[in-house]
Amino acid sequence: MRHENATRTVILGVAASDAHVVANQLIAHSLRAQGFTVVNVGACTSVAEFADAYSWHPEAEAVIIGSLNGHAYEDLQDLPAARAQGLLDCPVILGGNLSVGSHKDASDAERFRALGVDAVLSDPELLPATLDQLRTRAPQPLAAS
Amino acid sequence: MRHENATRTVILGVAASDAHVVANQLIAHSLRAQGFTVVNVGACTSVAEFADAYSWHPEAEAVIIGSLNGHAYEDLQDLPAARAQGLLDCPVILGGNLSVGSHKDASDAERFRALGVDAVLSDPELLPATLDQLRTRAPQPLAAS
Amino acid sequence: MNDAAPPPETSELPTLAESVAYVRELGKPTAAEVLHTARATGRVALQPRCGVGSHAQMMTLLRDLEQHARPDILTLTIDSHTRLKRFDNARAVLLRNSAELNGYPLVTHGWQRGRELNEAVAAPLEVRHGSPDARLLFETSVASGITSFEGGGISYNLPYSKAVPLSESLAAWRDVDALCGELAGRGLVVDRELFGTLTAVLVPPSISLAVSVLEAVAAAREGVRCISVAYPQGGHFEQDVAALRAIPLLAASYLPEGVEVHAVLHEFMGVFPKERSHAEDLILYGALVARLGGATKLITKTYLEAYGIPDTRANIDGLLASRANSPLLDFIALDEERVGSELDWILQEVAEIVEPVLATTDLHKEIEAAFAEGRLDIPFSASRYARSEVIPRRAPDGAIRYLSPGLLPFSDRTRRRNEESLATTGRSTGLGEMVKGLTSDVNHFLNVFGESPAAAS
Amino acid sequence: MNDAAPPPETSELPTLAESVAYVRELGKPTAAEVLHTARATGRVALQPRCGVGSHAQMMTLLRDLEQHARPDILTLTIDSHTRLKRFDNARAVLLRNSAELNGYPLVTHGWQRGRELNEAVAAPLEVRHGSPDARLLFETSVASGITSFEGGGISYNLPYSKAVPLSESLAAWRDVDALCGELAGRGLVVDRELFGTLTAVLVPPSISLAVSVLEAVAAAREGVRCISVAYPQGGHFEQDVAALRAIPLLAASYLPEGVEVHAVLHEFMGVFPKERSHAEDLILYGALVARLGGATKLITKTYLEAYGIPDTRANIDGLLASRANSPLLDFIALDEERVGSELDWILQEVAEIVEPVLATTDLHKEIEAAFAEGRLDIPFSASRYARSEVIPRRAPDGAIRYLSPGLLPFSDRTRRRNEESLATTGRSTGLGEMVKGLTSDVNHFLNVFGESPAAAS
Ligand code: B12
Ligand code: B12
Repeated sequence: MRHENATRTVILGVAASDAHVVANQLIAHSLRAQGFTVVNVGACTSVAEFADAYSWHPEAEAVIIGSLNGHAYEDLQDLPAARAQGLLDCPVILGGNLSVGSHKDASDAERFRALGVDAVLSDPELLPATLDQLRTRAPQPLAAS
Repeated sequence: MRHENATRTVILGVAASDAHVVANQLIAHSLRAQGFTVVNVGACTSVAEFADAYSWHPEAEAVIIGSLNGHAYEDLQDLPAARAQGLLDCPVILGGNLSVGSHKDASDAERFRALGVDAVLSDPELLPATLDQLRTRAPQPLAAS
Repeated sequence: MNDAAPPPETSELPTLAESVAYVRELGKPTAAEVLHTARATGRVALQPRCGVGSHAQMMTLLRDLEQHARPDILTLTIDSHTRLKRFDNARAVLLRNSAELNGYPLVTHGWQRGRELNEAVAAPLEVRHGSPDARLLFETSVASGITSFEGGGISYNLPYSKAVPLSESLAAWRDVDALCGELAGRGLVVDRELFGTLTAVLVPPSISLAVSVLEAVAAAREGVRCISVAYPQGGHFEQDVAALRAIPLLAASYLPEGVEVHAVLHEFMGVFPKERSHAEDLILYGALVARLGGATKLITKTYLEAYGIPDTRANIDGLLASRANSPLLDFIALDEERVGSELDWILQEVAEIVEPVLATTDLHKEIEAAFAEGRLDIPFSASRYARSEVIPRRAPDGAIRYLSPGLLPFSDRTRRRNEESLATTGRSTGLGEMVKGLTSDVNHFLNVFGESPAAAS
Repeated sequence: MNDAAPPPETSELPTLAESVAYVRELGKPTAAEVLHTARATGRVALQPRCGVGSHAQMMTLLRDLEQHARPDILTLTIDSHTRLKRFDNARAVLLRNSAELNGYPLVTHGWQRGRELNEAVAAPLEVRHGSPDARLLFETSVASGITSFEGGGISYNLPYSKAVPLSESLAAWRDVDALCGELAGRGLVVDRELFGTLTAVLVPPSISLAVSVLEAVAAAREGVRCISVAYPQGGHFEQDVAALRAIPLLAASYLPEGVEVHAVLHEFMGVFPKERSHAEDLILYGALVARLGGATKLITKTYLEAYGIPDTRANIDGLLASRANSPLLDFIALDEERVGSELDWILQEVAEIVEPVLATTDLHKEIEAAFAEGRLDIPFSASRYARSEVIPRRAPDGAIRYLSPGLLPFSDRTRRRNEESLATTGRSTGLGEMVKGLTSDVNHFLNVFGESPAAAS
C-alpha cells in the first residue's frame, strides 16, 4: 500500500483556464518544506493533464487543484468522466476562489462535491491535516471552510 | 407716496429661531453699497419684532427675511395674523434655506405664500430687481427661483 | 409608541448621585475616556453630527450610524428652538411634524428618552447645540447619562443669539461648568467642548483660539477636568495645522495642570461646494488637517453639507473622513517651516488678545467689557454684544488674515504682518468692492472647484 | 434580445478602412486623445476594470459606471477562456450561465455587439485581457471601434499561460503592433498599454520596467505611436513614485521620438485587505502614488478586491481613487531625496537588464534566449518559458528588493545594494523559513492592517 511509503507525493496544479500561480508556488514550496514530494503541474492545467500526471505518478496520494479566477466549475467539467474512467483514482482537493463575484454562495462546495471533488478548502495551511485525514479514508467526504 | 423718496429703505433680518447672519450681513453691506438704507434687525427676529421695526420705519418698501436653519415655516407662524392686523403693510420677501433636510420640495414656496410672503428668493443678487418689481405693485405675487 | 409625542408630564430630574451611578452602570466609556485613549494610541477619534426631531427616528439614526460608520463618539444635535429656550415652539413643531425640526429637542423629549438613546449605542454621546443659557439642557443631558457637552459663555452666545448679554450667558455657563466640577468630584469627568468655531466663516485662527483660551480658563476655575478645544478648519493647510498644534501649547501656557486638553477639528464650516466629488475632496482635506495637526477628534461633514441636514446614508458615508487614521499616509511631509511660522504668528496674536484680559481679576466682567469695547471681538457676530469690527480676508494663498483687526489690542508688528500678507488683496476702495472681495473669500472653495455661488437647492 | 446567446453566425470582420471610418463617426475621443489631454491638463485619467459575461449586463454595467463614476476611459475585461482561445468553453458557459464568466467574451459576442457597447458610452474603451495570442481578439476590438488594447508578447504570455513559447506570443503581438502601425498610417492611433504588472505580486520595479522597455521598443518598431507603460503599485511610496517617474526617462533613453509614452499606475494588485475601510485606505494610497508619480492614468481597484469580481456598486464607488485629482492636495510634500535615490537605483537596474538585450540584432530571438537563460526573468512565472529564479523580498521599510537576482546580469554594485537593503531580513536558513518570509511579504498589507491571512470568502 502506498500509504506506507517513506515519502508522500502529491500532484498540485491550477485549473485549466486559470493562470494564477502565486498561491500555487507558495503552496508547493511549503508542502516541500514539510517533507512532501510535490509534482507541480502549475497553471492552466486541464483535467486530462491532471490525469496524465497521475498516470506518471500513481504513488500520489492526492491531486490538489487551485482555482482563483472563478472558473473552477467550468474548468472541472471533465472531472466526473475522468474519475469514472478510473483516470484519477485518488482524492481530489480543491481550493482557492471558486466562483465569480464578490458574494459567495455557501452551497458552492456542494456543486464541486457533485463533480467528484473530495474536499473543498480555502486555507492552504489545512492541507497537511486534510491529507492525513483523507489517508485514513474517512467514510464521509470532508469539508473545511 | 414713499416711492418718490430719494432714498429707499428696507428692513432686513433673520427669522426667530435662526442665528445665521453671514448672508444677512453680506446682503446688508451689498444693498447699502447699492444705495439702499438698510435697517438690519439681524438674527433671531420674531414676526413681532419685524412689525415693531416696521412701525419705526413705515417708509420701508419691504421686509426681507432670511432663514437658513430650516425653521422658516414655524418661525413665520405669526405672519398671517400680523399682516391681517395691518402691522406689516409692505411686501415681505423671504430667502435662504427654507426647510429641513437636503432634498427640497418644489412646493415649499407655496406654503410660504399662503403665510403671506410675497416673494421667495434664493439668490440675494435678485433682491434689487425684485424690490423694483414689487414697487410697481404687480397684481400677482411674484415668485423667483 | 407615538414617537413624536413628548412624554405626558415633565418628570423630576434624578439626583446627581443617581446620574453618576447610572453612567457607571451603562457599561460604556465616557467621552473623556474615549478621547484619552484616542490620543494615547495616536488615533483621530471620529464624530459625525446628527439630530432629528422624532425620538424613534433619532434612535434609528444613532443605531444606523454606529453600525455602519463605527464612530468613536456620537452626537445629539439639538434643534434651534430648544437652543433658544423656545420650548413651546419645539413642542408645537414636534407635535405638528417632527421632520420640521432641525435637531432633537432633548428637553421636550425628556431625560428618560435621553437614556433610551444612550442605551441604544455603544459609543458615548455628546450634546451639541448652541444655547446661550443651557442649564436645563445640561441637567437633562447629565440625567440622560451623556458625558460630553459642547458650548461656552462666549462661543454659544455670540454666534447663536442676538440679545443675550454676555454677563448672562457667562453666568449660565459658569453654572454648567461648576456642575461639571461637582460631577468630577463624584468621579464622573464630563468632556466640555468649547465651540471655537464661532460663526464658522472666515474666523481668524487667533480669534477662535483666544476665545477658547478664555472659556477654558473660566471652565478650569470651576473644576472642569476635560476640555476639548474645537477649531474650525479655515481652508489653508499650514495655517490650520499650526492652529491645531497651537492648542497643547496654549493649554500649557494658560491652563492649570491636571486639566486634560484635546485639540478638535471641525471640518470646514463655511460655504461647502455642492458637487459631491468636490465636497468629498474637501472632506478628505479636513481629515488630513486633523491628522497632521495632531487633533484628538474630528467632527466630520457630509457631501450634502451645502444642501441641508444630511440624510442617514450621507452621514454614514464617512469614507473620506476616516482616512484620517489610515496607516498608509505617513509618507506625507509638510512644509514644516511654513507651519512653524504660522504657529509663531498664531501664538503671538493669541497672547496679545488674551493676556490683557487674563491679567484682570474678574474674568467674566472683563470679558464682557472687552467685547463691549472691541478689545475682544469676532467677525460676523449674531449678537449685539460683540462689535464685529474685525474684518477678515484671505491672503492670495488662502490663509485667513485681518484686513482690519478692529479694536483688538494688536502690536504694531502683528498689524504690519497682517497688512503685508494682504498687500496685494488691496484695501477696499469702497464698500461695494470690499463686500465683493469678502464674498469671494467666503466662497473660497466654490472658487477652488469652479462652482458658481448660486444657492444650492 | 436573448442577451446570453451569441449571434447565430460568426460574421466577416469589416475592413480596416471601414473600422477607421467608424471610429471617426463615433464622435468620441480615442483613448490616445483622452490620455494626451489628461497629461496636458495635469489630470490623472481614471479607469475602472469591468467585464461580465452577458452582453445586456455589460451594456448596463458600462452605462452605470459612466453615469455614476464618470471615468475617463472604460474597460472591457475579457474572460479567461477567451484569453486562452478556449472559445468553445466561453460559448458553453455563456449559454449555460453567463454569470459564471469572469469577463466579457468579445470574440464570441462578436464585433457588432462590441460596437453596441462602444456606442452606449461616451468614454473610449480599452480591451484588457491576458492573451498570449490576441490576434483575433484585437481584430474584433478594432472592428468594434475600440481604441486601446492592452498586452504584449512577454507580459501577456508569462503571467497568463503555461506552455506558449515566447517566440509564438512575440510573433502574435508583432502582428498586433504592426496592425496598429497600419492603423496609425490611416490616421487612427490605437493606445497600446503594456502590462508591466506581470504577475503583480512582489514584482521588483526594475523587472516590470525592463519588460515594458523591451515591449515598447518592439512595438515602436512596428509603428505603434501611443504606448502606455503600466506599473503595478508595489506598496512602498517613494519606490512606487520613483518607478512612475522613471517611465518618461526610460522612454527618452530607449524609444524613438514621435512615440507618445504615458505612465500608468495599476493600483495595488497583490493580496488586498478584506475589511472595507482597509481596502479603501489602500485605494486612496494608490491614488496618491499616481498623483505624485505623475501618472497619466490610474487603473482603480475596489473595496471588494479581496473577495472577487466587484459588484457594480463597489465599482462605481470610486470615491477614493478620484482623490488623485483633488485640487486640495498640493500641500503634500515628499521625501524627495529618497525618491531620487530610488529613481537612480531603478534606472541603473533597468539599464543593466535591458541594454545587453537591446544591443543584439534580433530582438525577439534575444528576448526568448535571455528568458531561457535567466538573463531576463520574472518572479512567479505561470509559464515554463521563464525560469523564475529571481526571488523578491521586502526590505524592512516595505520596499521590494532582490533577495536573489537569479541570473539577471546585475553589476556587483547592484547586487551589493540589494543585499545590504535586505541585510536584516536574513538570508533564508531553510526553505520553510524562506517561504514563510515570502508569504509574509506577499501579505504585506494584511500585516499593515492587522488582518489575518485566512482566505476571504
Ligand atoms: C495577482 C493576481 C493576478 C495576476 C496573477 C499572476 C499569476 N500568474 O499568478 C494577474 C494580474 C495575471 C491576474 C490575472 C487575472 N485575474 Co487575478 N488576481 C490577482 C490578485 C490581485 C492576487 C492573487 C494572488 O496572487 N494572491 C496571493 C496568493 C498567495 O493568495 P491567493 O491567490 O489569494 O490565494 C489564497 C487563497 O485563495 C488560497 N488558495 C489559493 N489557491 C489555493 C489552492 C488550494 C488547494 C487551497 C487549499 C487554497 C488555495 O490560499 C491563498 C492564501 O490565503 C487577486 C485579488 C487579490 N487581491 O487577492 C486577483 C483575482 C484572483 N483575479 C481575478 C481575476 C478575475 C483575474 C482575471 C480573470 C482578470 C479579470 N477578469 O479580472 C485574470 C486571470 C487570467 C486567467 N487566465 O486566469 C479575480 C477572481 C475573481 C473571482 N473569483 O470572482 C480576483 C479575486 C480579483 C478580483 N477581485 O476581481 N490576476
Ligand atoms: C456658518 C454656519 C453656521 C454658523 C452660523 C454663524 C452665524 N451666526 O452666522 C453656526 C456654526 C453658528 C451654525 C449654527 C447652526 N446651523 Co448652520 N451652517 C453654517 C454653514 C456652514 C454656512 C452658512 C453661511 O454662513 N454661509 C455663507 C453665506 C454667505 O451663505 P448662505 O448662508 O448659504 O446663504 C446663501 C443663500 O442661502 C442665500 N441667502 C441666505 N439668506 C438669504 C436671505 C435672502 C432674503 C435671500 C434672497 C437669500 C439668502 O444667499 C447666500 C449666498 O448664496 C451652513 C452650511 C453651508 N456650508 O452652507 C450651515 C447650515 C445653514 N446650518 C444648518 C443648521 C441646521 C444649523 C444649526 C441648527 C445646527 C444644526 N442642527 O446643525 C445651528 C443653527 C442655530 C440657530 N439657532 O439657527 C443647516 C441648515 C439645515 C437645513 N436647512 O436643512 C446647514 C445648511 C448645514 C447643514 N448642511 O446641515 N451654522
